[in-house]
Amino acid sequence: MPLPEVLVNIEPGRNKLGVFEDLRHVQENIGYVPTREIERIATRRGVAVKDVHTVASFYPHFRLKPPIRVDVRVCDDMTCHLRGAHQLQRALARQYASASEHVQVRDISCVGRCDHAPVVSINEHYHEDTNFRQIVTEIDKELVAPRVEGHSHPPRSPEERGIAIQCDPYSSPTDHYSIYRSLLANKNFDEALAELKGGELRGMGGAGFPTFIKWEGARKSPGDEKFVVCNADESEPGTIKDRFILQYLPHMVFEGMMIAGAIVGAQKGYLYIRHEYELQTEVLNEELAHLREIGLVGNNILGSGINFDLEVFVSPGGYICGEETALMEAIQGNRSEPRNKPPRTVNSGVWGKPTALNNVETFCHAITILGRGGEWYHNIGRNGSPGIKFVGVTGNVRNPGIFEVPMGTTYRELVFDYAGGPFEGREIIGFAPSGPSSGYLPASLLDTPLDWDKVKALGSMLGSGAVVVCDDTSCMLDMALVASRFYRNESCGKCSPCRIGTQKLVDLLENWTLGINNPGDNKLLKDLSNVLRAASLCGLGQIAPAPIQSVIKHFPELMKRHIEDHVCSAGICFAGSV
Amino acid sequence: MRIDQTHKPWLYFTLAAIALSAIVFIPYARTATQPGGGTPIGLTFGVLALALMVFAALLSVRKRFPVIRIGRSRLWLKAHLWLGFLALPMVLFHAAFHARGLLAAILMVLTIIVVASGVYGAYLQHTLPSKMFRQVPYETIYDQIPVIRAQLVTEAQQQAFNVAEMLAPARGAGATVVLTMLTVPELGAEVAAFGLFFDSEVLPYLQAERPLATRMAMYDRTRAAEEFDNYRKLFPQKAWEPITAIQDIAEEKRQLDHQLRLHHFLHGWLLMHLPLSAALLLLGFIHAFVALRY
Amino acid sequence: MAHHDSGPMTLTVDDVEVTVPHGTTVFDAARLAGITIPVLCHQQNQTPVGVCRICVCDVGERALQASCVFKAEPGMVVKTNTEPIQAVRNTLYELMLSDHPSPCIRQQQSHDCELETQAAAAGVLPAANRFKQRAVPVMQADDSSVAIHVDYSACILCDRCIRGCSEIRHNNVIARQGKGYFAAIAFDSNEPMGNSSCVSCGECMVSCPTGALTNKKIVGQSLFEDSDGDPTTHNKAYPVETEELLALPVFKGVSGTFLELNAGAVVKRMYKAGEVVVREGDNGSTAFYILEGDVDILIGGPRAHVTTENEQDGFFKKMVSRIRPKTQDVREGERTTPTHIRIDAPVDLPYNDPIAQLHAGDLFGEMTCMSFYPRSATVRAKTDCVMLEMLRNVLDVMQKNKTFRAKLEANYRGRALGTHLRSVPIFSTVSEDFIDILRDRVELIRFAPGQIICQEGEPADSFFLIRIGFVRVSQKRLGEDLVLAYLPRGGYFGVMGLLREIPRTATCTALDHVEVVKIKAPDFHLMLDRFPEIRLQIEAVARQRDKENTFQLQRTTERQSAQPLHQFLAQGLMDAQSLLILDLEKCTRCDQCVKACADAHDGVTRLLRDGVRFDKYLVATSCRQCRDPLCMVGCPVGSIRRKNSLEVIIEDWCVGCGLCANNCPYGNITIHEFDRDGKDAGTKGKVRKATSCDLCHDMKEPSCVYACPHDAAHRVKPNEFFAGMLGTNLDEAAK
Amino acid sequence: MAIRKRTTKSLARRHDLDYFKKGSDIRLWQWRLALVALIAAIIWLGASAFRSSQAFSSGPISNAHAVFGQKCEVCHIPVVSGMGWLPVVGNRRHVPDSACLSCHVNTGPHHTDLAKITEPCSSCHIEHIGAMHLAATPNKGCTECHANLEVSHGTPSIATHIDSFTKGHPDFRPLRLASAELRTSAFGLKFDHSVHLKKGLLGPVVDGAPQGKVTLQCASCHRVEDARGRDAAHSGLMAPVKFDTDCRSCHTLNFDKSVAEQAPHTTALAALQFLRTGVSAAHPGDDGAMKRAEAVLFREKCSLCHTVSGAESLPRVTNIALETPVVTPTKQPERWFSSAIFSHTVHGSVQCSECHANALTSTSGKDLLLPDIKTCQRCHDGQSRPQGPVLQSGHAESGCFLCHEYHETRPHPVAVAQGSEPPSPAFRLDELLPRH
Repeated sequence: MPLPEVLVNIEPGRNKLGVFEDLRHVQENIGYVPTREIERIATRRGVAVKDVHTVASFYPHFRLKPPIRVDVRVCDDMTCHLRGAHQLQRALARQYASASEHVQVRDISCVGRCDHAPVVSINEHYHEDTNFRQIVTEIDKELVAPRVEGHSHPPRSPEERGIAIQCDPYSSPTDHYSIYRSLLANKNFDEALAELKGGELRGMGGAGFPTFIKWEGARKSPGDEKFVVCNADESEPGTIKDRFILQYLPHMVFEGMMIAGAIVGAQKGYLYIRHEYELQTEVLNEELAHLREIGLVGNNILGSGINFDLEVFVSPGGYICGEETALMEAIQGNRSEPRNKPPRTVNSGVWGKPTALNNVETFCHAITILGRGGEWYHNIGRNGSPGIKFVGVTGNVRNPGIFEVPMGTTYRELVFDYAGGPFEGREIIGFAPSGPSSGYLPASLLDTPLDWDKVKALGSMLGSGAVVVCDDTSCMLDMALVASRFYRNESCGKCSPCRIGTQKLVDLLENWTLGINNPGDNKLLKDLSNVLRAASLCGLGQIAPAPIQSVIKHFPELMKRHIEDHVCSAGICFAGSV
Repeated sequence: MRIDQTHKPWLYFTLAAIALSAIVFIPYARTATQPGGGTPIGLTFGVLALALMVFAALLSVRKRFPVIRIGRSRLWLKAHLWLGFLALPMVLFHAAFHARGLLAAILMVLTIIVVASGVYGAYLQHTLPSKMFRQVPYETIYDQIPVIRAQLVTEAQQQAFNVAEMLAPARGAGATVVLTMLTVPELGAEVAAFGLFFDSEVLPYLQAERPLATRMAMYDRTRAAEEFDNYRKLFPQKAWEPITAIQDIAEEKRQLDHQLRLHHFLHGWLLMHLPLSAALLLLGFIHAFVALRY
Repeated sequence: MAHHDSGPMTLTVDDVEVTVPHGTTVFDAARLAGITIPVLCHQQNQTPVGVCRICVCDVGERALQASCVFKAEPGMVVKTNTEPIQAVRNTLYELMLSDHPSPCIRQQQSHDCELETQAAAAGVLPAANRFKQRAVPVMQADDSSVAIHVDYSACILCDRCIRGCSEIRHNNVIARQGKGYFAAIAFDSNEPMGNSSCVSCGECMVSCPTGALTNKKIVGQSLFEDSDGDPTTHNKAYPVETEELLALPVFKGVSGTFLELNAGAVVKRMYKAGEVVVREGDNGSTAFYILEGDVDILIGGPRAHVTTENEQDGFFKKMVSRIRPKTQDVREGERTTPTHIRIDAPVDLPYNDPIAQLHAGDLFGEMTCMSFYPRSATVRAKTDCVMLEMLRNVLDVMQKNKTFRAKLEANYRGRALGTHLRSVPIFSTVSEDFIDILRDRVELIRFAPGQIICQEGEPADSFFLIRIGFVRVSQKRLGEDLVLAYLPRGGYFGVMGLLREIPRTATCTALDHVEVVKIKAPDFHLMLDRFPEIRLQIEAVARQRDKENTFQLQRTTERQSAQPLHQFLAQGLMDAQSLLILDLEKCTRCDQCVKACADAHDGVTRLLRDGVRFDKYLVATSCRQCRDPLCMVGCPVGSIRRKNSLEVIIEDWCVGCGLCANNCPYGNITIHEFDRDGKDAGTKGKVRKATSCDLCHDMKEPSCVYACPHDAAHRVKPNEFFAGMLGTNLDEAAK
Repeated sequence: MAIRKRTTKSLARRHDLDYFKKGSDIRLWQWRLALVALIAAIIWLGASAFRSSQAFSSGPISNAHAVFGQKCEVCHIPVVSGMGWLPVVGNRRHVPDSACLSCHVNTGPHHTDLAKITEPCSSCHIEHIGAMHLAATPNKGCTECHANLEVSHGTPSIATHIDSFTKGHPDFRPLRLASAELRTSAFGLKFDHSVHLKKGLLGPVVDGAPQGKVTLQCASCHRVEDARGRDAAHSGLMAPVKFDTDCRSCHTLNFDKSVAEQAPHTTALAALQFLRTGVSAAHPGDDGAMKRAEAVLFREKCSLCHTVSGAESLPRVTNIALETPVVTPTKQPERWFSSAIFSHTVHGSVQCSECHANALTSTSGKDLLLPDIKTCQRCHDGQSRPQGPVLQSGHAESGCFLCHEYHETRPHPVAVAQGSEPPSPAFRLDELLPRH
């Protein structure tokens, strides 16, 4: 189905709004995005060809070449790596080496299904908890007859799943959005902000920045046009909580956004969701349709004179889109490259307008606070840590999954009590509190509680609550390399330190795992880390050296054995298996 | 031209013509007081003979203008072959087997030689092409043989250089040096020997003209093969390729020499046939002219 | 910073206090304080982007900030050059240098690669780099643009070219592509630069700090120098001032710096009326732009063609037949005879009287200049003329100029479209008014070598006529590309998809600089509706192509057959339609065939009695009339083509470039020198023309066969002739 | 050995495309040798032409011209004077009459007055056909006219349709035209061949004593001698029979016993005078003796053969003296054929009687003993052609040239008295024949 020749109703200066839809449309119809379609899109939008191409080529989601018959992509990031994805990928590659014109086996960055590791994507259908035999069967099926039906339909509500969620203040779906209704009725925005402040609600995306400050900033920022953005581009390995929330608590997310919109005075809310979350997108769109139905979005909502519209913006993909300014660039139809800051997003966000951007969980918890009260929220935490947190525990544990836990819960409790502890006969040697960006902590620090400041004090971070557990079958140096690879893969390439540095870091670590090390390597690593941390444009680059630095810091013995003795107790390095 | 089935009609025609002439000639020779060129029948034979000769000579002219569409060349050649042959009995009948006068005698002898050389040539052209086909697979255009030979010399020199290059001790720097050192032992003396062999045996042979070349060692195929085999044994396998190539070049040269020889046979008889034909034709015309004039 | 509105503010940069207006960046503030912060990605005339991070400074934030974008704030204390900052910068230089060829092209040319000089100044030397070098280059160097060389490995992604292209020149060609370590700059949708919409203004090249974008100076060639030695161009070359050029509309929007860099690549020349500017068949490397005056453009009359007169059966009747030259090559059995010869100028020459005029504002010699093809026609000044002669980098600038391009297109539409369209047999009946309709609807599109014009499997949306260049038509079969045809200028494609409303059945790729006329599907269908006979013809052609394609496919599968056929196949004999074979058991090597050939063809032979043997036959070196004639690939003037009866013939306007001879895998095409004739006669020198066996197509039988006295030479259809020997007739089998 | 790749292209690329224009050495040598052969042939021709013209001679020349053997230009007059040394082309093909006339100064009259055309010499006298008599011209030269004769004026005096000797040639004129009267008047002698050819004739008597019997042969009287006794081999004519040499030995002219001398056989008057002188001396005054003697001589002796006027009237009267004896002289033609040549010499091997058979039986002096044409045609039967070799013995040449002359260059030896010579009785027979 060809695209219409001319794009009508282009908002001035926003030609590229919706460019992804165009690209996606083409890809769905043709299977990829040929050059001529890029040209057509450019013509249609009145922009230069390069502007469309630069975007299309940036996102791995868009194929610029005709697709191969069976595109097998194996996630080999932290959790999946721990669960043998690497061996799986190698086995698959070997299996289909002779059929390379039909089957291609390659990497994919974490798709947010870490609780079901390993995950393999076959022609963009995700196969979870899978193994070699299953994948081979699937590939063979695909070779014979390409599958057409959509994804499966797992349970969508917590009831179906049979779990209770503490943070949801509503007892029944009929009560949903009552907080927003009352807020609109009362227009007591300052009170609401105060409530949030009282609940000490922090940004749950990882930075832990107090939410009310952000909202207040955006609220105070001059301008008539403002935006609320929900960052549901959950792409960090191990991070799966947003998926859970989006799937089971969409109403809370939307309501949080609506409230934020009301507070900051925004007219438009974007829920920026990664495209791999197909089910969640569906759920959200259903919920959004419901909202429209009941008239809670649109102009002059409930006669309050407030206009607010919501949009589920499906990300074209990439970890970097989780960076707030990069995300905004993506919304604007650009390459998802972070902006130089300042200006801050609260002052100049989407389209340069004041924007309140928060994590899914943040919006969700905002409703919790507003529904149950800031005090309830504050007190539910333990050990002096306020609030609750959704935490995903994955890796070498028996029951990986997402857990809603009070803050202050120790990691040991999480790992052993919630997630069932390590496998039989295995011993935990380390863990990452929040995926790669937090670096790795040794098992000895398992007793650390979930607390923003306490974890930070260890040189790590609470982050998004993506706990990845490594047992003694894994090698921490290898894990650091895996994390570095992830950053290398996901670097946007805008600034030179990150673009080049992440690759050089991977090169260096690969050498180490191969047993090649030079006397100056430590200095080199130090310099490199320094450059990445100090000179990178955004958090991605700045955090990129964290994994290896934490391993060096917390696992000196292991590093010594690797560097000096070329011995890997887990038997992963030096054997060429990495 | 291969004498094959297609020549049958011509053969029959020729035989018939001879028979017919004989039928005319014999009674005439028996009755006439003095059978010879001057008599009407003798004159007729003479004129016929001359006409046939002229026709035969026209082939040469025909060949000058191969494109003109006046009958296929092969038709012409067949005609030349058989009608030219027919000229001989005609001449004999004309002269009634006697030659009166020096000129007539010369003419008669010339005719016999020319026809005989023609028959010999036809025989050669019947047999030699297939011989050449079998014996000279590397055949090329005869006229270009000197050129090709020069090219062969260059090529051989290049190959010889390649041999030396491949076996030369490693030079320069880098990993390749190490690899080379590992795989190739020092073969300085052998390379030098091969160089000497090449310069003293192969190259002169490649450059030599045919008569000289036949006296060279390389002319002997088996001996050359032995020599090359010896050198191959001296060197590692990777150097075999250029050596074999040189051997092949020598073989090509050998074949070219052979081709020269065969070609000279194939066309050498023309050196007799053609000039004598020319002389024959000239004298024949003078003979006819003088005889008819006075 | 809306709340700090305006007014001066004071800050401290490296212990220097400086007062600057609001909104000033730290970089500028430092500059005002007399402190130079090293930077790579920033230029004063461009918006700062802060990507190279060399200019990072300590502004008291958690991380270092890029000073070029960081706005100064009152009371700010900035450190620009502390030891940690230096360390960061040095490591950054080291990182960049690790993937950067040292010295890069710019450094080699003018020693001003900013990265290398800055790094060297900071004491970072390429040799001491500690990082592993990039294993696979992000992209291969791009040499497609005639003006600018692109070396991706030298690129540090500073975005200066991008801004130069978009912000300064508003050409919007360059952007980034890809992400992360594999990001690179791209032209349009990652086209080779030469294929892109780049107008060669040179701004990017001027902006580039490294050797990534460098001026392709045409080495050793300056138009000032070569005018002395060459007696044919005795005209003095006058230098053209940059300002003068920039004043011309065709050079509007070009970087002056760039033009100055290429000062020797464009000169002005004056020609007196009657003077020959370029001559057919000559080699050259320049194009001409007519500033004033008119010129005649012509080619030597078509070479004589021979035919047999009075050819009749019977010996004596044959005696009187003779071969005479013809003025025009009328070939029986062809639907149409050529009416126009396409040349390297915006006009077509009528076949019978090949002469035309060009006027001020016209450009000619593009192909010669771009692809070094010999001149396809002679140009003679009609009135006194002033011309710009230029090398290909300057020509490229002109060609890419949008207004000039539009004018060229208009010229084409006005002058040549009609003749061009009608020269395609199936459109010969299209009426004038319809061509008028088409005139405004067709598009002229250029493709660079290797570019895909249309892809198999894509929806068919247009019909293409080849205006210039060569197109390969291939199909994907059994995982390999199967070449179906090579289309020369005047060829057309895209019919089948449109006619049957199916996706493209084949991939068409430009083999050199191709220019096609694109007729969109609606117009095409309109034409078919208006002229039903065209539909019939196209359908016939489509069927024919279908059949050929099937045949091709079947043959490829047979290529792998068993031993007896091996030699036959290895020698490619099955690809031949007609072989000249000499029975070596009959042949006496008398060379009559060669002489006959030479006699029949102006004294040059088109056959060589050497080659590879098959069985007892010598397959002589003479055109085989291949089914897949590689020789046709890329003929710059489109003079080699197939007759309807599939023999390969070379038309008279061959310029003797030798491409077909090189392409022929069997060495069957040779280049010979001929004396000039026709309108061009009398001028000195010779013309080179490619020759190949034409089967003596005007006569009943090839001369070589006719002249063989030994019944050894035969022209045979190999598959039929050798069918007995091979045990199968490949042709039959194919059917 | 597939080391070195041989493809059509690699093979073709080795060659110079114009090689065939440079020519092949063999071909070159062919032409060179051809040229050499041609030059050799020409040189040989030229050299032999200068050395002897034999090379160009279309045949051996006649004996008569053998003296010119090497000098073609004598007859083949140079085209441009001085260029005669140039063989073949330097000289005229046709020999002009002037060339012949330079030697053959007096060719005698052609019968130009009658002939409509006068052919050049060479039209009849064909050279280079061997050592033949040049005069032996082919019949064609004659029959051209005589096969169907027309004369410029008057009527033809000869047969008009003569194709050859055997065809259309009339019988010899004397045989055709001579009457008996003519014959009598012509010869005037009483002679009996048959008597004379009888065996055992008395023979001469010397002093009254017969010397023995004799048998006469033809040649006893007929000899190929001309009138003056010269050998007439050249002409081949029979000399007239003479009394003194052929007859007197038997037929003595003694007239008196006492006078030993015989009377001369010249004229009757001379004989009478001699008689009177002799008798008067022996018998002075004896008139009777005188008369007896006169009667013996004239009445017996002379009138035996001759007609003596008066003697006939009184044949036996011996004692009556004749007053003046008148003896009619005899005539013998020197040539019998007026326009033809006959040579007895040539026919020497033939017996006289083979042709003159009737001479054996002839009894009268009036008999014309000339053989007729049929006699000739027995041998001259037309089987052999002029210039041709004798095919078989027995067939003699029959060409016109054999008997007839075109030029009449040789005057017929009609006796003309010269000086003191007595006039010869010889005459041409045709003088007696009727004129047309």
